[in-house]
Amino acid sequence: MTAHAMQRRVHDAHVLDRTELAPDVVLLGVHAPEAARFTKPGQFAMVMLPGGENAAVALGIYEAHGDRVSFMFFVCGKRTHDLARLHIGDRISFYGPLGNGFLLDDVHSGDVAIVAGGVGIASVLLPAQALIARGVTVRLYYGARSAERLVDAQRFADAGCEVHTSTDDGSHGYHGYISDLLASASHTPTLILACGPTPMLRATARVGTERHVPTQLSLEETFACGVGGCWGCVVPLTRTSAQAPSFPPIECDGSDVVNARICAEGPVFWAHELRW
Amino acid sequence: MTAHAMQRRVHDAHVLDRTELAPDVVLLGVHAPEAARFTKPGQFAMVMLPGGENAAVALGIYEAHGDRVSFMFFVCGKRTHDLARLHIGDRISFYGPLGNGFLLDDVHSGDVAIVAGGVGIASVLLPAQALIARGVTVRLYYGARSAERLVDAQRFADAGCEVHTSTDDGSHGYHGYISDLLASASHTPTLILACGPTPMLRATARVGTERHVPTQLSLEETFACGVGGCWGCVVPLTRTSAQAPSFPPIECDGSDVVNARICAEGPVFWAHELRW
Amino acid sequence: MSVDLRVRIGTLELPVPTLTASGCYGYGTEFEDFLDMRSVGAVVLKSVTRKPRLGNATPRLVHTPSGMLNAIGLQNPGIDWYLDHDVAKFAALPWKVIGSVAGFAVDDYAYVCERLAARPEIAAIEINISCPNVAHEGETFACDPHLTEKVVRSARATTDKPLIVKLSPNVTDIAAIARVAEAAGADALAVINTVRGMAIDIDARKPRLGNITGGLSGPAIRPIAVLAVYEVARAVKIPIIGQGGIETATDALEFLLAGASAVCIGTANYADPRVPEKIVAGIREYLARRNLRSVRQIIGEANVGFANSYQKEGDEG
Amino acid sequence: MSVDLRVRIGTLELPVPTLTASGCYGYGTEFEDFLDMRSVGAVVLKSVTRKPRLGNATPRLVHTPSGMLNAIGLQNPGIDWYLDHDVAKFAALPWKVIGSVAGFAVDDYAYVCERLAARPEIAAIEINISCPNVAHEGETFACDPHLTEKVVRSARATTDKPLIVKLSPNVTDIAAIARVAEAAGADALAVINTVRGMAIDIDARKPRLGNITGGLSGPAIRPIAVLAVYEVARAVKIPIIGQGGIETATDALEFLLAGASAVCIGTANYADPRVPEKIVAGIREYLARRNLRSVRQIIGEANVGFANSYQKEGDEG
Ligand SMILES: Cc1cc2nc3c(=O)[nH]c(=O)nc-3n(C[C@H](O)[C@H](O)[C@H](O)COP(=O)(O)OP(=O)(O)OC[C@H]3O[C@@H](n4cnc5c(N)ncnc54)[C@H](O)[C@@H]3O)c2cc1C
Ligand SMILES: Cc1cc2nc3c(=O)[nH]c(=O)nc-3n(C[C@H](O)[C@H](O)[C@H](O)COP(=O)(O)OP(=O)(O)OC[C@H]3O[C@@H](n4cnc5c(N)ncnc54)[C@H](O)[C@@H]3O)c2cc1C
Ligand SMILES: Cc1cc2nc3c(=O)[nH]c(=O)nc-3n(C[C@H](O)[C@H](O)[C@H](O)COP(=O)(O)O)c2cc1C
Ligand SMILES: Cc1cc2nc3c(=O)[nH]c(=O)nc-3n(C[C@H](O)[C@H](O)[C@H](O)COP(=O)(O)O)c2cc1C
Ligand code: FES
Ligand code: FES
Repeated sequence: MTAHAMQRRVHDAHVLDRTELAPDVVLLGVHAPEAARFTKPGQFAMVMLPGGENAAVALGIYEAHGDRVSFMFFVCGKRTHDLARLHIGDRISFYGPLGNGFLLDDVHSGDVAIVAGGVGIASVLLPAQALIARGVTVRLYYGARSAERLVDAQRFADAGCEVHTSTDDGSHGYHGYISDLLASASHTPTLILACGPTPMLRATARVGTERHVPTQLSLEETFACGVGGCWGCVVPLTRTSAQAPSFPPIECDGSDVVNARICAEGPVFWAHELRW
Repeated sequence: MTAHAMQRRVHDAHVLDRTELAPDVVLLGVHAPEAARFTKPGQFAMVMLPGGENAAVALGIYEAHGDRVSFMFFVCGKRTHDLARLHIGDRISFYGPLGNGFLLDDVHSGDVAIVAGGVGIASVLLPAQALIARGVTVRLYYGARSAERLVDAQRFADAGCEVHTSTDDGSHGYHGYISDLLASASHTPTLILACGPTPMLRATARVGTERHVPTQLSLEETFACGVGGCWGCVVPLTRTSAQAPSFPPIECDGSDVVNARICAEGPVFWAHELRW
Repeated sequence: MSVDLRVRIGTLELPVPTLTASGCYGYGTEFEDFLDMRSVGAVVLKSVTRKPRLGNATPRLVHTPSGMLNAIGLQNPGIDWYLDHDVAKFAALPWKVIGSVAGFAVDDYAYVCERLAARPEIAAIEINISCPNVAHEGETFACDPHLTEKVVRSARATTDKPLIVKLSPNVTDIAAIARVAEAAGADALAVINTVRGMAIDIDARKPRLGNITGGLSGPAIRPIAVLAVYEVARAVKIPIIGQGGIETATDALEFLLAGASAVCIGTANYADPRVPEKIVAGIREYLARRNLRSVRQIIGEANVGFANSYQKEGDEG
Repeated sequence: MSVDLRVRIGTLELPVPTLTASGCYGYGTEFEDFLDMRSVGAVVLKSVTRKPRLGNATPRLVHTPSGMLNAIGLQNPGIDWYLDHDVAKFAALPWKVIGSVAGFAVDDYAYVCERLAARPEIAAIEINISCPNVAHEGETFACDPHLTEKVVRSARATTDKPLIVKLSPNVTDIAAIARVAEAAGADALAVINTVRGMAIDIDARKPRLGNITGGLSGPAIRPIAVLAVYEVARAVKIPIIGQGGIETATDALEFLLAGASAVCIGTANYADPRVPEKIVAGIREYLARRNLRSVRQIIGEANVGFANSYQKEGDEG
């Protein structure tokens, strides 16, 4: 029995609310009291499809409060298209909460920059709220393709974040990449948390290195199981990382790194421990 | 360009109403004025699935009036399960109307028995209505597994049919098969029309033969294209039938029958011309 | 910018690279009410045999996850009747038709090929040496390099029209069979025919298909087909007509990038008869987005070891 | 009436006929929070090799219609580390585990087999001679009767534990390979491993998988797998563990009726981790509905030429 045995389970829920935040961006609130209670910031769930025949979809847990958790997703393929067809009252099951979330146990003060790109926003509301509740200053750097896709930014402002935005097309905020906006900020944070597309994460990691700011990245890769059972979602990690999976300490395939499972050892890693 | 070129087409419709007539029996009204206008009794449509990746589902056109046609279906597999997830307002496309429907051009008087088993009911409302409008007497013999599954019988009574029912479990009407009820009827009809599962159709055909009543059967087989393009849905027919497809008049594979496509040459055939 | 969608299969020029698959689309007339038929570069006709055939017992179709099994069993009126009653009608059709020939012995193929190819209504000939639905007989040709060689060589001798050989995925090494077909004179390869499969009715406790086994088609097999095209494209220089589960422009583009010069759409027509139209529109958009002027520029682009120099040569003409 | 779900694979008795597939289910602990693990007859472990392996570059997974492609590339810590750090933990697990062995040369298999089989924690050994994701090397064994014979014979010599040989569907005639494996001493056959496939990213214009090609699994391949089981069951007398796209009790029953003595569930666990539980419940219901007392009574029922007399003999014991 694993340590999280009491917290992680299959939840048979139903849809409480459904909002189209933008074309092809859906926010789905579901009734799942236990998930709401046990979710830690940065964890995700595997959301099962009504019809079966395809793997569940990995989605960050966006909100977790009272009896409700929510998922925010971008319709980009068959499975998210299928989820987008759900209506209020429809049944929906998921398993979770999964993964280790952001590594925030020791963060009780300071000044945190949260960098979110596109759908990455879905994994950073809970960390933002948790940090603010602890009295930490949170600046959100939020980039998207266009103004229309900068969904739900107001929620972060309401939560007490200082919100900085960028768009690829210049239709709102800074015209360019969000990592460039972060790089050009006069202020140096004490910690960076980031979630978004891989190029954005790499750029953010570079900013962290240059400015000597410890940086946590929530990585994305195609998932199958979401629980460490298939080894499909790996990222190369230094063997000395506390997150490195148990593996022979000798050279393997001529390499001194080890492939860690993003779903099980992550999804959040320290940028300086990645060897990607 | 085929003769029916003006009538058959792809219809991009939306769901007007959705009723669960019984557990796993759905009635879906859709907005499709042209289909409503051109559908002949006993025709069907190929209803496309929202997600693609599977063939369209052959469904009888249940009602056709004004701007609305409806489909009544039993949730029995993946595709009908998917259709059952449609809600009011959702878009739905189908192609049709297809097939030749019942052969009613010469029926202006007399006394018609319509035999429907299970989901076969979905293909016989329009013929019942058409015949009653012409002053023909219509007796409906309607069988189902249980009372609960005898859906929408009242509609036929309201339309002016004399309704006889049977259930396999005796929970309503005659306890037994509907074809047995037909066989035991004191009255001999001038024409029998039937739609339902194959064993029921065979039994109905036997009643027709014994009583010397011309009998039309609307057949079912798994469809792929629904338009005669794949030769997947055949039934052996005597070569001399007016519905026999163009084929060499010589012996083929040692047989004097020809495989007719249910979707294109049918779905309705004269029972005495089948060689099944 | 208008984009050029023409491709060549041997000497046959097609206005668009989207064909409909043999046995799936009748003569085209069955579907013409539902789409703009200019999106169909050619209709590959149902396979015809020497003698008339009733085909297999029903059920002939089973729906499976993202696909279907079929076991039609080559129902057709035989080449004599076909020439007298059907072929003449093709001349009136505004789209090109490609004949398809099946058989049970080497000289069946040669005989039917020769008679069919002689007709001006027929733009090209495909030989189906890979039908999985005729009691194992039909398939053996494409599963055996020696038989493939014999059939292709003898069919080749009967006609100068473009000769397309349709390969089976049910082999250990499809590239090896492809090389044999090329060496024996094929002008093009159709890759792939259906994958052998079966479904069982747990209540009746017997196989669902009248024929017991059938051929799996539809999106389910697309990854298998893309790989087959990718591997064959590295092995031969003649053009490939990719097929197997193509439903969207993205799917069609996967095949073109893997090395196919054209694609066939079969099962997806039953999910939505407008699929060919949507695919052509989608390919146009993709090319425009990439500022390319011809679809021929992308053939084999995702295939590093792409052997086919044919398409580019053809381009100069 | 309580129904008996026990089946035997060689001398190994399983409480239920539902196993989880190699490489898909970790050690079982990853999933135990989500279902009643008594519905898992045994966990087939991820394949282990002689030397440690980092596995393939990412992406290693692609979702496809009703299935997925994977190319993990046998990431594992190597047999030495595995024996020292992992195997001891298995003793504490309340479910049975079956070891899986992969290799690149005949004596790799024998070496790893011998060392693994010597451990009491391991209930049986499966040899994976059909992994499609290691640069073609791995697969050649199951694609070549001669190599199959050698590998199986040498693995057989190392242990008396039940030896399961996992076959590849990527062959012209799987029944022929099955016969060779049986003759070489296999106690059971696992049918099938994944089907080779590929997907292309049309924007990046290259294959989606880091390894270029991968193995297709999930419901998409079920009809292919059912047929393979059906054909193998007619060719051999040893038990078969069916797998490939099993997601519901109906699916599992298809395999049992086709001639499998047990089934593995792989990809479907990712659609719903309760699948094993649901399948066991569904099999129970099916047997009760038919008034049967044992699942062994239905094995091969839909397969007229079913050769396997094993299950029935075993029944007497
Ligand atoms: C830990 C984790 C948390 C995640 N949280 C969220 C979340 O909260 N909300 C959310 O919307 N997604 C999230 N994702 C991503 C999400 O799981 C995938 O986008 C989803 O699986 C796509 O499934 P699909 O079947 O709809 O698309 P697929 O068929 O898998 O892909 C369709 C197309 O979209 C492309 N694509 C796939 N994923 C992405 C992507 N992320 N960005 C851009 N293109 C993509 C593919 O390359 C393909 O062309 C998360 C992923 C991980 C690993
Ligand atoms: C001309 C025509 C008209 C039709 N009209 C209607 C209609 O109006 N309403 C309607 O509900 N259906 C109708 N059908 C049947 C309908 O097309 C099929 O039931 C449907 O295709 C099932 O699709 P599926 O994917 O949900 O099930 P599948 O996955 O195809 O089948 C699921 C399971 O149900 C079983 N099954 C399939 N069809 C039936 C059936 N008809 N009866 C009992 N078991 C079945 C299969 O054997 C299988 O076990 C019609 C069929 C034809 C040919
Ligand atoms: C109902 C049906 C009938 C078919 N008949 C033939 C045939 O007669 N000759 C042939 O070469 N291929 C035949 N095929 C195979 C298709 O031409 C095509 O190669 C295959 O279905 C894969 O493409 P798809 O997935 O787009 O359908 C048939 C396929 C189906 C589904
Ligand atoms: C992610 C993944 C990893 C796999 N790894 C292995 C492996 O290490 N060894 C092996 O024999 N089979 C492996 N397989 C194949 C499965 O064990 C199984 O045979 C196959 O996936 C078909 O079953 P399914 O459709 O239920 O998944 C793997 C499959 C998947 C999806
Ligand atoms: S998704 Fe399976 S190990 Fe991470
Ligand atoms: S369903 Fe295709 S011919 Fe009837």
